[in-house]
Amino acid sequence: MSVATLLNRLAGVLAGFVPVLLAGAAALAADKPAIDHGDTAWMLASTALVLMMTIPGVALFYGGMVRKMNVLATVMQSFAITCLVSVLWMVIGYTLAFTEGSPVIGGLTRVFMRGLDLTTTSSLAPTIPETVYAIYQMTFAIITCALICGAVADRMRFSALLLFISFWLILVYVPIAHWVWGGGFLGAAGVLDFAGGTVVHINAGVAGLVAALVLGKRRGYKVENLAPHNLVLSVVGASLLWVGWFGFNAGSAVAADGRAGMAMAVTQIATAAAALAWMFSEWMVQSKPSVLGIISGAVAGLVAITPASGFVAPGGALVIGLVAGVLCFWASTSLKNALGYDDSLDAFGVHGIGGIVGALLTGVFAVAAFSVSADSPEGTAGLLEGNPRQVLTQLIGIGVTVVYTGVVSLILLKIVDAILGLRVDQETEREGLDLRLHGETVH
Amino acid sequence: MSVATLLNRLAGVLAGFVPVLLAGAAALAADKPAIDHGDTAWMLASTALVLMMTIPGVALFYGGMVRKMNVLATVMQSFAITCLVSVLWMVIGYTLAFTEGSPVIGGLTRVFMRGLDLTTTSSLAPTIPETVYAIYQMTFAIITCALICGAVADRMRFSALLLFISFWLILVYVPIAHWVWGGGFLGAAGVLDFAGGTVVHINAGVAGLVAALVLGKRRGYKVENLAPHNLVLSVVGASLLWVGWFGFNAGSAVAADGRAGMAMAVTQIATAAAALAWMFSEWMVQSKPSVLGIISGAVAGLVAITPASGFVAPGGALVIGLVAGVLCFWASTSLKNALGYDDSLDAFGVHGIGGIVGALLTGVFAVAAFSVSADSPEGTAGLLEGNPRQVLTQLIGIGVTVVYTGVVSLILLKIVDAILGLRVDQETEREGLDLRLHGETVH
Amino acid sequence: MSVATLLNRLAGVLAGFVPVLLAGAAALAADKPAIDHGDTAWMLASTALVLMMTIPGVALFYGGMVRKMNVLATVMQSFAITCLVSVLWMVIGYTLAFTEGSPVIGGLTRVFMRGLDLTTTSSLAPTIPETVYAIYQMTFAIITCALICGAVADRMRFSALLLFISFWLILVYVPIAHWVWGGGFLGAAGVLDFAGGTVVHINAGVAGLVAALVLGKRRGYKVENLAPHNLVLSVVGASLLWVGWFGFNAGSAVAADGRAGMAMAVTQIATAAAALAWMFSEWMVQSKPSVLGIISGAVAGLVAITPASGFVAPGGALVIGLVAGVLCFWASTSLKNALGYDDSLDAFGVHGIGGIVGALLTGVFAVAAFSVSADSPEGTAGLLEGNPRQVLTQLIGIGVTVVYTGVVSLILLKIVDAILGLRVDQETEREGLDLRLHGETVH
Amino acid sequence: MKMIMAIIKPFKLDEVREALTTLGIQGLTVSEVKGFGRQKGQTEIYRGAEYSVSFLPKVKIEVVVTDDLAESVIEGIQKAANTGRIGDGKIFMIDISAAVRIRTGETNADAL
Amino acid sequence: MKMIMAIIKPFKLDEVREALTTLGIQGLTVSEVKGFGRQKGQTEIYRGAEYSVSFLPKVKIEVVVTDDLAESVIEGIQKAANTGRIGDGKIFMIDISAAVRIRTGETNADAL
Amino acid sequence: MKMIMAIIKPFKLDEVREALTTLGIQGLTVSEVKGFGRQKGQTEIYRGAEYSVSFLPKVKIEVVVTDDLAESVIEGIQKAANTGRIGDGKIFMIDISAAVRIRTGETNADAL
Ligand SMILES: Nc1ncnc2c1ncn2[C@@H]1O[C@H](COP(=O)(O)OP(=O)(O)O)[C@@H](O)[C@H]1O
Ligand SMILES: Nc1ncnc2c1ncn2[C@@H]1O[C@H](COP(=O)(O)OP(=O)(O)O)[C@@H](O)[C@H]1O
Ligand SMILES: Nc1ncnc2c1ncn2[C@@H]1O[C@H](COP(=O)(O)OP(=O)(O)O)[C@@H](O)[C@H]1O
Repeated sequence: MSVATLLNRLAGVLAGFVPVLLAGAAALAADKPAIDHGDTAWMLASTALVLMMTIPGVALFYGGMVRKMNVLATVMQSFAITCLVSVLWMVIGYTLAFTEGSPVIGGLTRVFMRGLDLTTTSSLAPTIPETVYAIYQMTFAIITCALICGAVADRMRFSALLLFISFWLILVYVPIAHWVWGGGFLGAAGVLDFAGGTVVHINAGVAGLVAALVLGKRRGYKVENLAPHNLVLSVVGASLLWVGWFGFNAGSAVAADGRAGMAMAVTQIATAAAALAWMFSEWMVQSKPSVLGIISGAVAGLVAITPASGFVAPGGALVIGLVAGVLCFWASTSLKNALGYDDSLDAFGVHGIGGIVGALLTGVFAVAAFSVSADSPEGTAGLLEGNPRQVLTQLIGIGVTVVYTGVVSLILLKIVDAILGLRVDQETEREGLDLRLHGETVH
Repeated sequence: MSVATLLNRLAGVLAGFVPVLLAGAAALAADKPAIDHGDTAWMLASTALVLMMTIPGVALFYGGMVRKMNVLATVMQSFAITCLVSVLWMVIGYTLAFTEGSPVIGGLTRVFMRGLDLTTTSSLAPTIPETVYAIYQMTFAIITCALICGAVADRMRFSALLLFISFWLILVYVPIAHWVWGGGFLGAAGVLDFAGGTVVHINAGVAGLVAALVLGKRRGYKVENLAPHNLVLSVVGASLLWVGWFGFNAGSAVAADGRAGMAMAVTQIATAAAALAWMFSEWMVQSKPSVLGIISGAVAGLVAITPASGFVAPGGALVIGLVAGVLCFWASTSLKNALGYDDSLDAFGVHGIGGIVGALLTGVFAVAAFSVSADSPEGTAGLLEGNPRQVLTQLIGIGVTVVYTGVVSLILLKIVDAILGLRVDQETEREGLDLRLHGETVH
Repeated sequence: MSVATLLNRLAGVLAGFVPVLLAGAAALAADKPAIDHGDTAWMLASTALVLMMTIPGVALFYGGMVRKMNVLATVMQSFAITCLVSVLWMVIGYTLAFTEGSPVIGGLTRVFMRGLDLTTTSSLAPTIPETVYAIYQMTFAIITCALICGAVADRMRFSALLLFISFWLILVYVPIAHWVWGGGFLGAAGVLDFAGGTVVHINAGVAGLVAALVLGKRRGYKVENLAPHNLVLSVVGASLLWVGWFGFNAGSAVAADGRAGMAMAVTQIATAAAALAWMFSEWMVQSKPSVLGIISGAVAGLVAITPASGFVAPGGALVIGLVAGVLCFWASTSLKNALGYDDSLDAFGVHGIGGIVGALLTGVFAVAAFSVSADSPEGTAGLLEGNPRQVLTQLIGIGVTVVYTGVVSLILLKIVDAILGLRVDQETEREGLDLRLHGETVH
Repeated sequence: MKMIMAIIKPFKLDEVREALTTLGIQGLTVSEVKGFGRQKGQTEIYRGAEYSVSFLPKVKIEVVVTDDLAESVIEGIQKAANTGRIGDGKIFMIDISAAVRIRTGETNADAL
Repeated sequence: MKMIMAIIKPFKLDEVREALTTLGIQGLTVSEVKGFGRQKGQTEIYRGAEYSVSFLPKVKIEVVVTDDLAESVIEGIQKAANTGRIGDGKIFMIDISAAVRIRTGETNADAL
Repeated sequence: MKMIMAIIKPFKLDEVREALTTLGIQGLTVSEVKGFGRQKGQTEIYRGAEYSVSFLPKVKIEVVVTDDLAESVIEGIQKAANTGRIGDGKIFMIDISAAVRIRTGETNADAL
């Protein structure tokens, strides 16, 4: 080693020491981690982006796929869930999911979001205000609940939906979020879920499937024309989902750093690949590339890359996208018809299947270098980097989630059915939910 | 006090001194405050968000509520106002509102936005480029003017609207913005208005009410079916308003810091609470929860939390939201019918009333600790923290604004009526503004 | 000079030295430029904004202007191009455009975006992760391709479009982007194009014109009613284009700094001015101000300010906007009719002409102080600052682009025509592309 | 029985319906149509392409009544829909040779 | 020839079309209409303004058939469209004095 | 008087209207309809659910004329709307026993 190199290194070490010293001193001075304005800027923007995914994103994506007489009722579901979940999250959801507690559930220190001031931070997001972290996570809870509506479109009572979602948020979403992200046992077991493949998509997809089965098929299913009334709305919805998903995935880095950048890059690549995969599959099988197909494929890609973003590289993303596009196409067309359930807008076919594909392939393509941190100095490798056990770990995460959400959702649906009745009456289903439930129509 | 603690404190003080020294030195070196890239990132994004509130936000929110034959004319109003106000703001509005002048009006140093280069900052926003601050404030002027259109929908001449808005911007909006935010007498008097409850919403709401009274009722009011033609558009508009409002309220911190985070959190909570309050009120009173109701409630909540965001905590926000939801529901249904004016899309019922509710309750729930600054080392407390005078101060702010905008708007309307005529002719109102005023139709 | 001043200066110099030292040391320590979280936050947000310009921006802007039977096919074009270009960009486009190579084309180091990790940066954007830069540039490639569709609406085969765009991206867009921005010969020659007046708009506009000529006129042109079916969609599209354009222009500063702020300010001013200019021109010439007119004017202004943003001051922006509004109005109405080509949605009239106006006027209004950098310590002045040669340089940039894209687009179209046929058959054009090409309809 | 088919201005629909209700009419059917007539439309110009909008929005009412009511129905519509301005529309009378109520199978006068 | 005009509930359209197809009918024309009748609509309330929605969405079918088929067509529609609930709709029969197929110029029975 | 009711392909509307104008017709009424006929629609498939789109968009023209004009109107429409391809549509003729112009109260031939 030459003297120059040596000096260079030495200078590096010394220089490296200066900021450490300053930072250390600052930490002493303030007795808490400093808020980074760059990180905060990105997380404020991300929160806006994720909110936009539900309203108007999911509202339009779903609203365009139903018959005209149900379009207002469908967008109403997303909008009302946004409001309801926001309040419940503020009251009790956030504290149970994201404050210190047991491996099973969080604590009660933030009931009604009390105790927050302008400088509070959470240990889960040390460089941004805790207010931002709490609202950012709120938008995840919102969209998860809104996604379920796709499975029950055209036939569920509005009051029953609100009651079900209230229970479901607290009893299903909150615990699972805690298990994976809030210091719970799944996170501790090494389950990788960067932005919510398990917590959000498998969870919502399976709950939707159960709800579709409990509610039964739509009147006229396979007999009458139930074609989407205006796919332009759905295209707008899918587009805003895509755009907003940058906040979802890159925002899950909780910083405006290289990991956020990588998460955004793989999101874009997987989404595009899945959309093309669905489009070309359909083009081959059904002779025409449909608009509903390509946007469904895009959403499938977004779903599948969600757990993997932040862990995989562009090449892995390309494969994840292609696989998700083909499998979700198959699930939403062949599998659904073969099994005969009526998941109206394919909440399970896209989010359930897409989430499972993504969660598994995260275990395959994870790049250890991307998840290096103080706590985990070597990062978590996937199968391709020689760690086949990660696939197993992912399977455990999937399994626990599927069983828990499946069973509890079923129980909750039965309870709500007993209290209010889940399904609208025949006249309402025939004349449209818009007029009967909300007293309004699109003219 | 143990020696350790003592040393600890000492270290803290010393360490705290280092950045101060560096910052001081840097300030000396550059002879002006440094631009913070994190703050700038958030303010650039906020500007985009607030612009989105008007186009397409307000455009769609209002456009969906009119009859089909007037939808293009309605969205045209928002779009044209965006363009008109942008140019007038650049020419004369910004300098009169936000540069140093008297307590009544600003100066002329920034006519045509001259004198700005890449490093210029404003003393009102020292950590971001002045260009960003000027355009950010431009988007506030734009939306305030656009909101007025809700009151005059379906019957005002396009040319008259443009002329009225040109006058109104310079003679009403600009002075009030200066009074409250630009160094004028209301701000000096201690009126709290974080993001524009007074400057934007009360101002626009009252101007709208006056305009509705001067114009008179729509032809066919209470006789023909004037039902909204497509509430899906309004849902999209309300959703984008909500999303964009993060830029409006959290952006009003003019930094990506803890205050921006708190402003975002309370915005989300109050909005959701108001939407639910309106929805459940309507459900009880009119037996159905309508889509128009819940989105109106959300906007009412956004309006009411606007002056309070940055001053209140989550608990206060919840109450503000609930109160605003109920009162604006009452104002837009019962009060309007009782008084008999035809404020077509409830610019006054939602923005005027919501703004007054919010401005008053800011005086009740303000948390002193949130407004601590170099100029105000103790912050401003509200009634609940033992400062009943703040409510009075708020009342003064409301009173001055209501009287000023009411009187001047009336005079301006009369002048424009004399020059151009305010109202379209009968044929135009019957056959639709789209075709008659703009030569276009939605097919 | 007083002693105080002297000391002051000295302190400044010394203080200025501290960060330099630290930064230098840090650079030594890390051996690469540091990622700035503020800049990264803004570029992540900008990428989302530019993606939103295409989906749903351009999709809706164009979708609202066609007949109802073609609306799905039109939005499908934007969506499918987004997916296709994303994958091709990841595979080969990015590396050829933006990595080091010759003055004519880039290298192959980033094929399949390989070699990126969480800390990689590009020399073209040293303060943000290279992943972000690559995806940000991807969104530019996407929208450029999507803009071309305006010229061929209502009559091009979907398969032919996909094939043509695949070729065109690699053989036309990628080289031109490299020439101007990626280290190629046009950038080296001093051509100013801040955000893509040449690379994006002239390029797409001319390619569109060529495609319109090769395809021939729409059936029923000038005979049947080809009026836009729903301009509300187009207003939403134009609005989202405007909002997203902040990411396009201010994002092209690749930093959240004063230059980004200035770029945003001039964008807003020029856009508003152009919209008003088109509106008033039309009002005078055709007696009514149309919605299609004002939104077209806004887009014309956005296009024209694109190359100039980052180089010109507010005053220059106002003039650029006014000129672009009038000239694009003339091109899209009189010129098109005089020459008799059928550029369905005026891709050339708005983007081609607007881009040329903007590129030229950049050479007139460029303020040298805004482009000062380490490489160019004096910046680049325009004609008004006494540098008439810059106008010539701009002309060269325009000329090279027009000729290259014109010739290669023509060749590619002929090749695709030979392989697949460019135009749909008569029945498809009569009954609508939605049903025939995609098997779907808007009900 | 007669079917009275009336083409009227859209904003007159509610008034006409009320007029018919006072005559004892219990049912009618309405469609949105476009009318071409003496009343001239505007010209729509989109980016230099002119389309004369020869078609204006109208509403078509179809109401089937017994022969004895036909006269007064026509009169009622004519009065209620009249504004005295060009484009007010037309009323036509058509013979109906049978009528059935789907719900009950009742026929002719009973079906109305 | 007769034109059978039926006003039915929208969701019955597919069933009616199939019923007519089994009768050998090769063509018919459908429009979206709004019906006012014994079946009462809901009240829509928008921000305190009440609009009684007296008009409900219906579908109108027009099918021209030779005289001999008219009876069975009416019967077919009545059966297929019947739900037994109020608002099921009506069927009317109108004389047609000529018919032409545009493509070929064939007339009357040949044109159907 | 006769009502000529024609079902045509949508893009033929302008040509037909011009043809009628040259015959001196001063008014007509147009509706958007969906047609079921020999011309077969496409199949729409949405996520595995197939809907055969048996209904194609058509335009219905209703024009009331005096008896002497009826023949030439039918002929005019038939020529203008003809493309020679399947799905061109039909023309039907119906007797009209009375006509009123709402604006003036004029009746029958004067009302047209
Ligand atoms: N001969 C006709 N056949 C069918 N509809 C007609 C006829 N003439 C007019 N109409 C309808 O009546 C409407 C009004 O007719 P128009 O000539 O404009 O005014 P007016 O009713 O005052 O004479 C037209 O828009 C058209 O819908
Ligand atoms: N006299 C009539 N003329 C034309 N259409 C009618 C008439 N009466 C009823 N209709 C149509 O039939 C529909 C159903 O009629 P309604 O009285 O509601 O129930 P029902 O068919 O069970 O008696 C109405 O909505 C309307 O469209
Ligand atoms: N018997 C009928 N009654 C009413 N409308 C009919 C009838 N037959 C056909 N039509 C209308 O005419 C249109 C064209 O008919 P079709 O059989 O497809 O082709 P063509 O007119 O060439 O024979 C149909 O879409 C339908 O709207």
